[in-house]
Amino acid sequence: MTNAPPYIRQKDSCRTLTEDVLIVLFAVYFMAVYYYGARAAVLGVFSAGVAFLCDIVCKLLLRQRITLREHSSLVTALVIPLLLPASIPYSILAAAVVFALVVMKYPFGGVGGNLFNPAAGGFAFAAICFPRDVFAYPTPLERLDIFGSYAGRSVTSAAYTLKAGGIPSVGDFVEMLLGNVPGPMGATNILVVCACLLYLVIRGTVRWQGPVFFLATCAGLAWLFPRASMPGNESVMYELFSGILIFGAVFMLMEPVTSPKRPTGTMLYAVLTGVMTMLFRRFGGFEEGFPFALLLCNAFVPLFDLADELLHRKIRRARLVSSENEKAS
Amino acid sequence: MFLLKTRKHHNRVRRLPGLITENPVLALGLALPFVIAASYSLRAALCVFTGMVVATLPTVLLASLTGSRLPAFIRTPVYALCAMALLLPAEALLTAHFPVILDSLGVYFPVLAVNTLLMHLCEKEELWGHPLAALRRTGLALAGFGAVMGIVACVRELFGAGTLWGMPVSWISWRIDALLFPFGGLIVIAFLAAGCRAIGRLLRGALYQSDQRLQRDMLRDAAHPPRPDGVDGTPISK
Amino acid sequence: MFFQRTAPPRADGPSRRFWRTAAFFGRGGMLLEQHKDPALSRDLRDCTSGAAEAMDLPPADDPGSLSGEEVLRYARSAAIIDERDGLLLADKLKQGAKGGVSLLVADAVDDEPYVSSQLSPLFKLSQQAVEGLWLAARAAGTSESIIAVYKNLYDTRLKIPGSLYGVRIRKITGKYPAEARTLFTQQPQSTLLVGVCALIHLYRAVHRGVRQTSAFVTVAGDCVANPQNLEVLCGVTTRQVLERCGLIEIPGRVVLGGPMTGRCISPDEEVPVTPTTRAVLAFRSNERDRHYQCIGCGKCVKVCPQGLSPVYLYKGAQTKNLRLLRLCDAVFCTGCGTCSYVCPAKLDLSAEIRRAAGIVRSLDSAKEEVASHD
Amino acid sequence: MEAIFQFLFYALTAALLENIFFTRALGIRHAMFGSPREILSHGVILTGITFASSFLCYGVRHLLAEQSLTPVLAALCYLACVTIVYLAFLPVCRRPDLRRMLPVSAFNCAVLGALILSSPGQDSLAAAAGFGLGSGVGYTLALFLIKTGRQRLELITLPRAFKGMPILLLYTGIVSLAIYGLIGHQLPT
Repeated sequence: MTNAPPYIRQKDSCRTLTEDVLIVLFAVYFMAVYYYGARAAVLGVFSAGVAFLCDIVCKLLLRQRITLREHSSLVTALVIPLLLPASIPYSILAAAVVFALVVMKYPFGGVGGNLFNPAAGGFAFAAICFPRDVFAYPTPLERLDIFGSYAGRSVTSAAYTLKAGGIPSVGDFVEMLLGNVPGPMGATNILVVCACLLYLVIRGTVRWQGPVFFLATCAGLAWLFPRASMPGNESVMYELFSGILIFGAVFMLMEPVTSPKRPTGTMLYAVLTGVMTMLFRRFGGFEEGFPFALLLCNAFVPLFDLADELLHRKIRRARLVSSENEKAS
Repeated sequence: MFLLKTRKHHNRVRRLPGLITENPVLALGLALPFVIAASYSLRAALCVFTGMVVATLPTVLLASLTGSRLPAFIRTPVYALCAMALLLPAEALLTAHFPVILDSLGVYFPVLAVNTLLMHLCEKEELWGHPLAALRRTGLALAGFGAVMGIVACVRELFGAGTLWGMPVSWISWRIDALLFPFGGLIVIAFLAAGCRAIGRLLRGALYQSDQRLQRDMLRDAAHPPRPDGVDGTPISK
Repeated sequence: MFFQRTAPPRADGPSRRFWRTAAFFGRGGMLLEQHKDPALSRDLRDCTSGAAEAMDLPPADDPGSLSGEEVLRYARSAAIIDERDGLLLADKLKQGAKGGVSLLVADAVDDEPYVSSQLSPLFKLSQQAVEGLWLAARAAGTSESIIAVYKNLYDTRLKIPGSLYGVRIRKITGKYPAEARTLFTQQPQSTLLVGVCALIHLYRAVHRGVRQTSAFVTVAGDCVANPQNLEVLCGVTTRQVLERCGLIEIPGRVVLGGPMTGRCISPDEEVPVTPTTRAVLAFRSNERDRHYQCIGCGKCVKVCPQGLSPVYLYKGAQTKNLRLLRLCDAVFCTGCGTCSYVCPAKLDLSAEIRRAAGIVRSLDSAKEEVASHD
Repeated sequence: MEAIFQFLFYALTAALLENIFFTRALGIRHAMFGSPREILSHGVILTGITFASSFLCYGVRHLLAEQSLTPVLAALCYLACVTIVYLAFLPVCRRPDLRRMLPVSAFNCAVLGALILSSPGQDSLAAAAGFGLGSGVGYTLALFLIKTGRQRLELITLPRAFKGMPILLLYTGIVSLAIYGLIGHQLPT
């Protein structure tokens, strides 16, 4: 491809990498449309449009080349609506996407530079500024009119009752698994999201250490310290299936730009994010603590990478020493 | 390099170090906590500004008079205590007018006594012994600080609380509460500093382009001078 | 390409065992599709048109009874160059004899895709190769000699016999870069690696008294009509070699050597073939995928055989951050090219890191000189 | 025993929950430069002075509990305590760079802010001391976090307008946005 060795390259490029995530996101959007009607799809298209406009403006300002081949801000724009309720007004969604791209991504140098997950930043901004709209969920399988604000009765999600210390009586295991539960648009259908995780891990886009260790830590802490007086396994089920824990573990935790580069660092990062998420959920001010915990742990990623480099520096030296000993012997 | 206009502009601007070129908040990063956390409304910004003026101006004057005489380790405590003492009357004055605002400012009003803008100006050796220069320099720095406080306070109150000087503004329908908190202030200041830097760079670029055009015109004129036109264009012999 | 020695700490005792197991897991390298097949299965065409230069030494009448020094004299007068590293074969064998080498390895490890310029002479001229190996063994005074051949999962049609005329064949499978480079080089005193083509030329020098005037070259790539292995006279230009094999279209670039570590020349440039050019490859240039930035996916870190982290070395090289280059050991990079191969952003990681490593090495050596002066 | 628990509780809340650097944006000046060693010495001095003067301030608060002190008057007394502790620290540090750094670390917004903030809530000495120590340690940890962020930002090609201070303010803003999620409401300043 270029005139520097090697002259043959692997077929998949940044485009195919982000296209993997897009394919998987469409699957989740399909479930969202099934539960909340066409409004979910229109929300996705709207946020993609806003992201495209932000891209054009920011790249002109930063004098970067505008290519249609780079989808990373499209992925961010498609993740944000899935975290919000289907009854979210369009203005709030636009504000979240603009904040995610203009404040969280482009000042750090565009595509490869951002230190924090823009989707988490966008959701955090929306949650802080418009808590009433972000945490009021429509009941699934109810007709939502595509445009205009939502007039129906908005219900609270399982995360809210957990936060208030009660036992969510939203539905049994299968209901929650299939997502027939009031909650964020895309984050409630657990089964589809786990299938997406499997696909991404097999395709190599996401390292398996991240989500596995993160969910294990969350489950462990939920088992040890249930928030309401209920047996361990029930507490684990409610904690994991409510809010955007599993969806975040698949799409937001292992964003390639903001996650550590080596498997060992990913494990530490995932465990710390798990602890922080449970801490934020128990003592935090909002019912959904994962995006805030993720932003905080993204600030520790350079630390984990530095620790990784020092560790592998010792491994290289050990390999050097062991090869020297074989020479001597 | 032919920089006629740029040099003229630079000389004009260099004489006002606080306002245009070295803005203490945006360029030097002094007195940031107040601009970030205390400027969530116009009235709070005004209280902090008056407190800053009352605390900084006399203290820097004192520093310029006694700076060289005091030993190094005792200077900072003296300035801090003097500034805090000056804050007492300021607080009395302000509680008379804005009791609620001063109370909601909480820690940010008393901390004005040890802010970094004050320490920066007091430790400037070149101002020691020249009270007039110190006064002028502090005045400019405070003007720069006030300008930034004003802009940030207007933006945050208008979009954050939808009010201006306490009175609700009609054409603002939605409110972004994030702007009222410290992290909103940090983000606004970051974009303001980046914007000012970008505008400064654009201005210098425009000046440089106009210099280049000026140079090209002067070269063309020097190459073939315009004919001093007599009645019918014949050259008038000198 | 031995390691660049930096002062390693003495890790001994139980901790050493832990670090060695950790080192084992960080093997890195990757499985490359070999594309060797059309060239390897075709027979080795001799394009030297019989132009053989006689040597001043007459061909040996009884090659079996030659002593080590006589074989060395033949090798030196035939000026045989080992295609692995461009050294004179005579020097290598003398150094081997002096160093008391116990194992002589005939290296036919073509672990780079498309290249089979050592494998096909080994199998097509195997009798000459083995005889050359015995002569070299006698010259280097080694007791045991084996042949090392690289084969990975992709070239299934390549059948490798267990032994060749009594000499055992050691199959090296696995990822590119092959362990042979790291395994054998770990015991330089006890093993000596010699290229198969050099052994064939040694056999011809002793039996036919001819000087080395030809080189074995693979001509392949997606622009070549019928890729094959040729024995070509040294000095023939790459254009003639390519025309002999026929070109489907004008190649975007022509590569001398392997596709992973070779040198690129523009298509109309004339470069003579030397004994060390192992392959002449012609590739179509598709300039589509450009202008990506590094998104930190970590694939290059997983694939680096030396256990380095190319993502930080590249960033350190871009921003000239010497502290980071030294922290991440830029000098350990052997330039195998797997990080650039696997990078989804199509960045030239290995070229950039090699350039930065060169700078760091020159700075360190300059510092040592200054330190040694005062 | 109960005092130790209170000490630890206030130290932890001051260090993690109500970190004076992220939630109150006090003392940002020192986050922008300084090698790890300078940050460490600045942090240690700051923590020492805050911890020591929190004892004095607790004493002052009890003595003047009757008179109704306006905030600035109380701050004046706290500043006097800081000066006393500063003068006590002076003969201790000999090294010239520490001696030059001492006044800057003693008299800055973080120290005075922490002392003023610790005054209303606590009634016991252990709580006041814990809050002082916790805020100093939390401030130092925040500076180290910003230092790792700064090292990471050096590797990225930033837009020219954001290089240096603006990108650091943005970085601090996003981390304080994250920590705001933990608190959930505006802290009493």
